[in-house]
Amino acid sequence: MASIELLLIIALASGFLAYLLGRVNRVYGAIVTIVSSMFVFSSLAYFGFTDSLDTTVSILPYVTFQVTYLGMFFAVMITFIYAMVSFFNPMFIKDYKYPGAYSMLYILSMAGVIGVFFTDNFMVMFFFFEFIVWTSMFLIPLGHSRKAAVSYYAFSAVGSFALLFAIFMMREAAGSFGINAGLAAISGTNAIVVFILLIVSAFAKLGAFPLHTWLPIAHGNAPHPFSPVLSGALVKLGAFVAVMALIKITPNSYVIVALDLPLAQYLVAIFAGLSIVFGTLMAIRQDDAKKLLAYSSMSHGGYILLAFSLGSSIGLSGGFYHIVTHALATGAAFLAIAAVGRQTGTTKMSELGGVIQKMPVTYVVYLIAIISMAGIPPMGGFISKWLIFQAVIDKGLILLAAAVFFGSIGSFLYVFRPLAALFLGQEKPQFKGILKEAPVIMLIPMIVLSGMNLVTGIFPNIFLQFINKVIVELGMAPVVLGTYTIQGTNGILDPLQITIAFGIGVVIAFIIFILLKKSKQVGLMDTYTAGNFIYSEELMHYSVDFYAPIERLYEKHTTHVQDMYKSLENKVKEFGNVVKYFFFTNKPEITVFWILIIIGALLWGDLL
Amino acid sequence: MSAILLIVIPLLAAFLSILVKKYSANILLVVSFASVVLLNYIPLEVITIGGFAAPYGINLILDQYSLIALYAVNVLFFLVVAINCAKFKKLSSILLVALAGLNGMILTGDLFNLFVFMEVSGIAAYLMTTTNQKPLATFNYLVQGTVGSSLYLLGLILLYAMFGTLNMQDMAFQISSSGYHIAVTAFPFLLMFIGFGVEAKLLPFNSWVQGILGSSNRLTGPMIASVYAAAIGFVLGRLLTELFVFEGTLLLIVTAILGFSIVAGEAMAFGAKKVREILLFSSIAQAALVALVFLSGFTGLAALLLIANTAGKLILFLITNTATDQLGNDDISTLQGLFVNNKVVGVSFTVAVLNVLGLPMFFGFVLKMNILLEFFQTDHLLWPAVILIVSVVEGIYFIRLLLKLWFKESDLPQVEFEFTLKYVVVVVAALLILFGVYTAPVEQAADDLTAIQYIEGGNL
Amino acid sequence: MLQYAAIVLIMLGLYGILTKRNVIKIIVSLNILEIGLNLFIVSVGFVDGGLAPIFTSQNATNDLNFVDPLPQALVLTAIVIGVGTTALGLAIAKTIYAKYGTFNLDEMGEK
Amino acid sequence: MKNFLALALSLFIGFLIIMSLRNNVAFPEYGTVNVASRVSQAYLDRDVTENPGTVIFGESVNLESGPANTVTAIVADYRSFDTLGEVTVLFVSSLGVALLLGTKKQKRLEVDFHPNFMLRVGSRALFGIILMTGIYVAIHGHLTPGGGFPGGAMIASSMLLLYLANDSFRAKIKGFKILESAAGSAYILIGLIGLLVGGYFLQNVLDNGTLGSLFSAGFIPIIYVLIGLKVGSEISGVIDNFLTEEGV
Amino acid sequence: MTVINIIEIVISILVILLAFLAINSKTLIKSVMFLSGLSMLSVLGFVLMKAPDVAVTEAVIGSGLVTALFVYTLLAVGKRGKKA
Repeated sequence: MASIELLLIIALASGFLAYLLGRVNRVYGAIVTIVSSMFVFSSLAYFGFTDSLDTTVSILPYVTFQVTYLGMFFAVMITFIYAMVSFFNPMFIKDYKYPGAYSMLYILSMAGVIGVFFTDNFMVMFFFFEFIVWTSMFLIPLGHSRKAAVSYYAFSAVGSFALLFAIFMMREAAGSFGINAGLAAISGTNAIVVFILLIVSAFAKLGAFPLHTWLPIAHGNAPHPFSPVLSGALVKLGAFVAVMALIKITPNSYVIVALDLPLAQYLVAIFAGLSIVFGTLMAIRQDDAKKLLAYSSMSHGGYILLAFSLGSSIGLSGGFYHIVTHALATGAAFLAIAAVGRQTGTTKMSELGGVIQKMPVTYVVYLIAIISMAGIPPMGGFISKWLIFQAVIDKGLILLAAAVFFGSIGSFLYVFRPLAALFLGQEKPQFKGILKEAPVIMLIPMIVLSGMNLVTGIFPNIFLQFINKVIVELGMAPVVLGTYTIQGTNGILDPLQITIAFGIGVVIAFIIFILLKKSKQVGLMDTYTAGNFIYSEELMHYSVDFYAPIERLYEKHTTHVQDMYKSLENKVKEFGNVVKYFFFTNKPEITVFWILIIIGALLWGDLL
Repeated sequence: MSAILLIVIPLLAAFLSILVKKYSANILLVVSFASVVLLNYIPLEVITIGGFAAPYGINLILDQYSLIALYAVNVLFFLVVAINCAKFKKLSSILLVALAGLNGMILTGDLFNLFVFMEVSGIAAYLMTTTNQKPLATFNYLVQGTVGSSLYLLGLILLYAMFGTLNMQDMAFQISSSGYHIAVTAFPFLLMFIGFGVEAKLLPFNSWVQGILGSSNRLTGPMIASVYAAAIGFVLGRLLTELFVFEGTLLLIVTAILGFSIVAGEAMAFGAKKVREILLFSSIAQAALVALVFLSGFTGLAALLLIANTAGKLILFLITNTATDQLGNDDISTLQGLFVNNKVVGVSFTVAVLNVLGLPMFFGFVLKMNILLEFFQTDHLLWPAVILIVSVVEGIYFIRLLLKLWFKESDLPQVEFEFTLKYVVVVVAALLILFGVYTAPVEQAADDLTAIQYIEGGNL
Repeated sequence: MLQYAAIVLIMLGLYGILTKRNVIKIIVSLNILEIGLNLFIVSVGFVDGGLAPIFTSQNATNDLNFVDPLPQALVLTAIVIGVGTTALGLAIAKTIYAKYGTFNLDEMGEK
Repeated sequence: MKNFLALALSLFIGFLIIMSLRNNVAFPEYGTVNVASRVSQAYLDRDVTENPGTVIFGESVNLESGPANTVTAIVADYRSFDTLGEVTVLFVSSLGVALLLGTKKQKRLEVDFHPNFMLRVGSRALFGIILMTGIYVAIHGHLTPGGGFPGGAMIASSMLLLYLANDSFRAKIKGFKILESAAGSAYILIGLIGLLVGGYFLQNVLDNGTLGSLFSAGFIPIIYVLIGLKVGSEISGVIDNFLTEEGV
Repeated sequence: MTVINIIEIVISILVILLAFLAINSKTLIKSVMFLSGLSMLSVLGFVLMKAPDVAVTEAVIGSGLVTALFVYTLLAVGKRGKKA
């Protein structure tokens, strides 16, 4: 038996230990993050899957715990990402302005994750929710931009406060902060309000349209090792909230008979579809590989939301499985890019090229990740997307299905771009000779994640069986699973067969590639152009603006949402300045004037 | 030991200190520390002055509420004085009088006596602000303060004319037992509220704040924004809970004022470009929030919120004004990177900010949650929504400020923080964390304060 | 009648502060406000045909119809406090003049 | 125009106030106050702590508050604490004036006005008379109108006359300071005596004598003299500050 | 309408008039003089309202001392103004 409380306390304590050791030597602090996150992940996973987590609380005040499959699903997955990413910390820690603080906040935010998912009390959940926000908020500015942290905080705050408001409304209905009681007690108009608030919270956290503008800024500018945590792990908090809203609350809304879907869910699905399309289109345009992945997170957040909003077992399991596969894929991709970023100092595609020559392992990791993201077998992304397709088509949502397909194709387009621009192509002269493969400690997590990507694609049922437990816990019928097969609504998927077929295809292609190898490796200068030899290593290979024609179609319409928030910000500022102008001058007359007006208002009101 | 000593000792020390100018700073330090110590030894009671029981004579009311208020004010006062007394020797006597005035304001149970102490502490405050070297702002403050207290006096006299008493509790009793429609007291109540509104920085009556706090120094900033704000807040809270009955048009007007103060204060802070302006505008919003919570009847929470806010403001203003005094101005760009080399101070500042924002682990979080909970339990859904929305705005500008102060690559501002200041801010910040984590005593105190039966003050 | 005049005085004092841009004028207005307030306070204790609240050999017992003494006591305090603020205000006015060379708020170039 | 609008606004608000007071059922109309319904009646009857029966001038002995002047009884006895605060206000504002104007000055203000012979002699003659009046007013505050504050102000006026009479005259500020400090402290000490002897701060523990005689109000004449001295010295200090300027 | 009432009305009107003049007079010294007059009239008002204590205090302090302070402020400044 392992006490959750003990784990939480160990995590908190090791956070402070990391800070202290980080003061001695910054690398020590980073090593503490590895040990601590590995410990937390492995004990959670081990004791969790053997059903021996202890919920008794003896030290912490007010905190109460419960173990649910839902919570464990999220907690194990997120701590796994934390544990994997933590291997990167020692290599990056020397770049940070406040290394001790980085190590401490990294662990503290992970401790917050334990708190959020294992409590049965809304207040405790919110406490840790906010705790994660402010700890991660201070991690982000250690990267490139301070603005990123502000915008992250702003949207997180919107999400948290919407959640808080909903929590209080549920508390009023239920009389206590209990999560299950609260969700069950809410009904009538209040249920609609709570539903909307929770959805706003989920959208803000997941970065779904239209609350997405923080995603690229925060992910793009966070420290390299923290971007995968943000995108793979913390964003998924929004999915947790979305599950609560979409599954557990049934607002009494009008049911669209043709679709067998309540209006509320349908609206969420539409916004999710918009997120998919918008995220995809925006990702296609990005030059910075991290921003590109950020927009892809937005699009994948849309998939998750869409899956949950359909309210079917297949949809749910697709959504949950997509959370896993996307976390693994985006984690690996971000780590690969982080490795490139560390070795070269930039993540801008226009400044990079030919990295494959020196970093082949990183290249393979990235390749596997993008295959998964694009939903191509034999990676996990294919399975989850297949499930989601099944659910969407089953409901007959044609437009949304189009969005899903568009997203899938689009994601292939955009993830291929960094592949070509970063890894393939001509090696940049400025990196020549100094570029090396990432150190082993960084390769370990990348390889593990890639392996997981494959495993999720080949043996999905290991995971889906657990997801079935979650679904049953949420009150739905489980998805029918064979030993290796998944029963969809209109077909059976056998990932193993697909993998074997795919594997055979790859092998054949490889054989052909070897046998028919006509090309030979030539040096960069060993060529000529327009009848002249080349004497300098100028850039000959342009792989930056792949999709310029497509981009041109919508390039004028990419900033509407940002503009909206910008103008909102300006409106608040203007309002403040107007008030300042009316009430604050260094003259006493203003005060007297308003006093007279207010007295007049009262007396006038009383006399009439 | 009697609570009267809290007023008399500083006053006596003030009268004597003008003779021994040399030691006046030491006297000030000793007396302000003695007041804090003394607080531990005085019993809760109603003190009758001159042997004439209320409502005929003046009484001082020392109950749980005023005890907490006294603790807050005296401790904050001592901290501010401990840091500043050497530099502001000339003001020692005035500060002693200010201490007496503030203690008197909190303790007194008599409305006119309250006016007198309001003037005592007010005039002391005007004088303190002359050290800002902005006579115009001081003048503005003086005029507004005088107008405000005159209006308070006018309202008080109207009440006296109607109900024939000056004692607070007796007045409340007379009003409730008179059988008059509540509208008869609306006008005097509004006047008194405005009178306090000027001092308590509620929005339409506070144009002095920008001039005073916007150019404050290390003494006046923390003193006005923290110590005075605490005292005025507590007194306003007592009036709001014990005396004022707001209904109908008056309630509408007062809530409109408070709501507007909250929203506009945060909006102005959002647009501000100077650190002190951010702080002062946010303290306007906070003062209004505290008043709103008092008005809604959550006395204990409001009192604790007031303490949390004023303690936070103490840290913020101390640090900002120390830096500003050394750097010459308080533009964010000047102060940028301030904490890179002053980490201890920076962490305290950050704690104070996070506390104000109400993020978990800090005192402010516990209070904010409880306040929202109370609002929900009384079916006021509007106010939590307003509070949460402005919290987002507040969060944005504070985080923006924090990050600016923490991050800068080169050309860092050179500011020396002396040991006393560091010590004070760290201790206060540690307390804010302590009560954020160890919440049992906080909630206990809130319940106690809300539930207290005010000690019977009069013989009527 | 005097009571109403007192209220008008208070309002005139506020009007003065509202419109005048001269430091001295503002202090004068404050004084007018205070005088009005004092008159009002005393008027609140006035009884038609009442006697001044002093026992003398003529008005020797407490059965007589005295006016209310309490407001008068309050006014005494208020007057002294008024002097305190006025003196302080004038001192500040002097420092303002020393700094800006004028009493007129509009002519001072302070931000 | 702005001026006129502001005037109209404030007069209109004044009119509203007057109307609302007229309509206010609880607010007694001018001159029709029922003193008996207010706490003041107890001050007139002197029956806050005891019931003396009918109070009669020249006969009632040892009332709870001795002054024949009921206003004085309130100011210096029933609500003496207010008066302490009031003294403090004056104290702090005189300190403030000194702080603002008296930093490093040495000499009298130069004005285009020089006292002539008549003024010089007349002021000196008047000085004594006014000073005596002031002290008299202060001491008799419990019997006649007046008291410590006007008495102190008269004392200060007498000093003012000296300033007028001689354009290089400077009073001994240090002396004022000592007087001010001593008087203020003595006031508080009297209060503390009350606390120690009678159990209440500022309690009048001396016998009150017969209503209407000079030695009839316990501490009150003493307090009023102290207030007179304090106010006199403070205001003199203020006047000195206003009449001097920086320079040698 | 007794004599007292008429006196009251006259004082009331005069007081308001003086206040208006004090606020709106062109020169500061006039303004101060009107204020002094207003203060003296208010003394009369206090007497009418049977408040001799207040009347004495207002006469000495309000009317005398405050006026003196105003005048000295103006004197000190007027001199400097000439110098400049």
